[in-house]
Amino acid sequence: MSEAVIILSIVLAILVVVATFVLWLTKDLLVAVLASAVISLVSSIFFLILQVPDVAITEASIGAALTTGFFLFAMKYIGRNEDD
Amino acid sequence: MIRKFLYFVILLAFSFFIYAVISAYFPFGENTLTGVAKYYVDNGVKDLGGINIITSIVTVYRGFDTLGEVTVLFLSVTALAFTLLGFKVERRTLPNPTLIMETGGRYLAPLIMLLGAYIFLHGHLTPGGGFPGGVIIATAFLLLFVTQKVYKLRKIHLTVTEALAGSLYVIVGLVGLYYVRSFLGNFLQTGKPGYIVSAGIIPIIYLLIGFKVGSELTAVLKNLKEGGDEH
Amino acid sequence: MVNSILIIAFLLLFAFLMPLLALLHKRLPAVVALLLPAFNLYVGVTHFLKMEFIPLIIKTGGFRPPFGINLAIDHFSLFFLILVNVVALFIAFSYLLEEQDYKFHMLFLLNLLGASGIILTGDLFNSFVFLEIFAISAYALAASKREKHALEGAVKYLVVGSIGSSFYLLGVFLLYKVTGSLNMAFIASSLQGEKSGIVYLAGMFMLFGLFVETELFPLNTWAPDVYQGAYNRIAAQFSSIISKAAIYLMFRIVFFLFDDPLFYKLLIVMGIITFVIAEFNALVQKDLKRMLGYSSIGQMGLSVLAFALYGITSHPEAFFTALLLVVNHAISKAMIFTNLENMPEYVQVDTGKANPFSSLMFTVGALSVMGFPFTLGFWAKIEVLGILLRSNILWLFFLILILFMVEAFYYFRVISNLMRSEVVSVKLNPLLTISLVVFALFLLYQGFYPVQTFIWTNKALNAFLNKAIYISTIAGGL
Amino acid sequence: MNIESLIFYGVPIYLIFMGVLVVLTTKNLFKMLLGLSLMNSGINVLIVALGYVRGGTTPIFSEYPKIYEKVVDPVPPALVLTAIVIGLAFLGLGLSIVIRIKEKYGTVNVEKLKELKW
Repeated sequence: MSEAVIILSIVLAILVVVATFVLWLTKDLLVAVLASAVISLVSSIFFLILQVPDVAITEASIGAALTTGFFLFAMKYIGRNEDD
Repeated sequence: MIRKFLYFVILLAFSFFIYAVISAYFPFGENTLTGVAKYYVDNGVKDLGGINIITSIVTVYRGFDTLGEVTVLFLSVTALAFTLLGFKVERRTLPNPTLIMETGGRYLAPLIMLLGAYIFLHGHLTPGGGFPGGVIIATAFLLLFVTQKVYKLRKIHLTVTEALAGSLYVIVGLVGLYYVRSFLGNFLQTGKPGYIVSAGIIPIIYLLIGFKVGSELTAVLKNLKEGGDEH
Repeated sequence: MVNSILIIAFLLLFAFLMPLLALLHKRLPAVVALLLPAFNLYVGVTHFLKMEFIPLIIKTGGFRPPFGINLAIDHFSLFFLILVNVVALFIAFSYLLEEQDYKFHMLFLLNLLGASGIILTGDLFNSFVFLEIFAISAYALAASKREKHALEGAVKYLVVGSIGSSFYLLGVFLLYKVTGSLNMAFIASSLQGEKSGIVYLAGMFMLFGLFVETELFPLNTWAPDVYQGAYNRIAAQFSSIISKAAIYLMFRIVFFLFDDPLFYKLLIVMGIITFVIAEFNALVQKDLKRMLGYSSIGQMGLSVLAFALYGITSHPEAFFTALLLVVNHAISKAMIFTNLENMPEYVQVDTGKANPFSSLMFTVGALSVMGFPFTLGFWAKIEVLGILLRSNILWLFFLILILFMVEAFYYFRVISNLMRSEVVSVKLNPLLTISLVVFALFLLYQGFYPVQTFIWTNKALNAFLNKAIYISTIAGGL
Repeated sequence: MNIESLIFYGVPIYLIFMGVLVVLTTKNLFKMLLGLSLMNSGINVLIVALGYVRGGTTPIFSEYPKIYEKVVDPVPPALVLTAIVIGLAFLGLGLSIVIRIKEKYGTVNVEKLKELKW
């Protein structure tokens, strides 16, 4: 892997760490869902870096788009607040 | 709060342990292909005529798994519809979509569907295949569900597409059983690698999977948006 | 002989076609759900009777194992296939007249598909896929009553089960990295002898996943809730199909792939803890179904314990006992749970009303579960104690003996209450009555004269113990 | 310590255990499902990373009959494709059960579900 790719992946790794903490500690479920979408997106870029474009396409469309859609539709019934 | 932090520390220690074990046994990137992986890379194109080895593995070598995977999706749709049966929706008033959203959504959705179809038809040549293709088609419907003020989709169309695509997949498998004595075996000529009409039954299977996954996930979205069926 | 891949193909085909069948006629799904287990049973029994000692390999995709996925069929897997499908046939037949949405029958068939797939497959990742089919349909079936208790049990099961199967996947993949193959026979042949640490890690991950489905100690908190909340037929399915297919996979994996004292010791400890906790919990329950649920967990613990005793002491009788326990528990619990349909006014352990016929059926099932003489359960339970005596593990002998007494106590409490309870007349479901009588006669007849069961169990046992033949048939060519 | 292995093994393992952590510490069923999906993506990345070959390309031979010397292991992607779809299927069912719980109990907080013990 070239140096640029490694620097990119370090940045992405930091992004993942921040996103997981946001997901863990936030009380707002909408923010948590968006954090999980970010994590899916980052893992799809990881798949691209690891040379598996098939999985990257699938993860991008499933993880970032469709799963988020599922969660948002379900949140319509459940509400945004974690403590409810 | 202290309990949360305690759990965090314990699990972090545990993940360090797993990390240490895995990176000690399998140093990153220092892999030589052995066993089945080597066989697939060396003989995949010769055996089946598809230049995308991952696709060949997914549809033929491990096609039985893929059939199971399609079943899992189908199962999830059924189970979701069954669990939501008789569920009464208290409709929260969503803000009306703006004109730009509505028009943009209407013109963008067919293009996205076209992309999905392209992806599952070229599964044996380029990255992608039935699953991503079907999912992309479902995201087109997601777009329509979100942007259109009134968007009605008849349940029966989805059900029939889903049932036909699924049973055709099994029937393709049974035809393979009849002609080449092996369930889901390749009974067509492999053709010239790199062309769209090549790779035996891979494009056919991916076409069916694309339709099935697309209609199934659209049904999930529809159910989640509108609540369950009537009892 | 019919090609046994058709079991899976037909189950899938008809499950996919179910929505269209339901459009044709409202009753058709229920009939299909009855015919498919019968077909499976036919295939299973003909194979069992005609098959040679050498396992049968059925390849899919047109490639020989390890390159393609294969089904590997020997007497051991057929034994479990027959057991699971007998119970499925029994349940489908008893509830043929019940009004249900077609999706319910679909879920039932897919659950059966998952169980049959787990039992027939010879590929490790394939077993994961079938495990998921089987687990996801089980979550939905557990929630199928859509009432508070059912939903709560289902969601607990869902969370625990999902973590478990993720770890199972990780374990399977680590084994692939070590051996370069996903085929069970190939993995087994390359894992023989010294094992490295990573293999132990992979084994722990896989067992962690299987503990959920086999209802073993640390991961079984969902089970009583599911048993309490679900429909009676679903509870019967949980104790007789779902946990039985999972225990098959556990036997297969632990004995074939790892076969290591460490795993056997772990299973013994967990089996004992499960058995102890479950029996004492069952003693204090107020709700009858919850009590029966705890009793089911206890029986699973006992079966795993008997299997692990085989690993430690290498008495084949111990494994024979494990199989007998599995059969006895599957049939008697299916009977007890479906029989609850006929006693709707008996919900608590110590009060309620029932009619004489269902009291009688409950009594027969309960006697067989606790191993009363002249029932099938007696032979299983007496063997457990005999093995412990012969291998001189006295503390365990006394512990198990005490637990058997605890079990007998709480069952007899219910039975004596049933005897004294007020008689009410309930309109009996005729089909359910027929199948209950058939099963009761089977348990009693095999209790007097268990030769037939012993012969079949022995055949399965021999196929299982000769793993060298299994491995060399499949992996010998390479 | 190797930086590449720290990223491509460390991050997914961290994700797996972070997912378990979210499941263990949250009281909200909806958030538990988020944690489970986190765990699934962690396992998927880990499996693919274990099959990576340094300097390898993806196993799509678009210039056939030229076969590339070094390719990444094609089996893990095939398995991960299956696992991703299974994760999605699981999520759909989980959400529907959670929605039903919200309907019956009016809450998805496990501390307020008092019918059975947790």
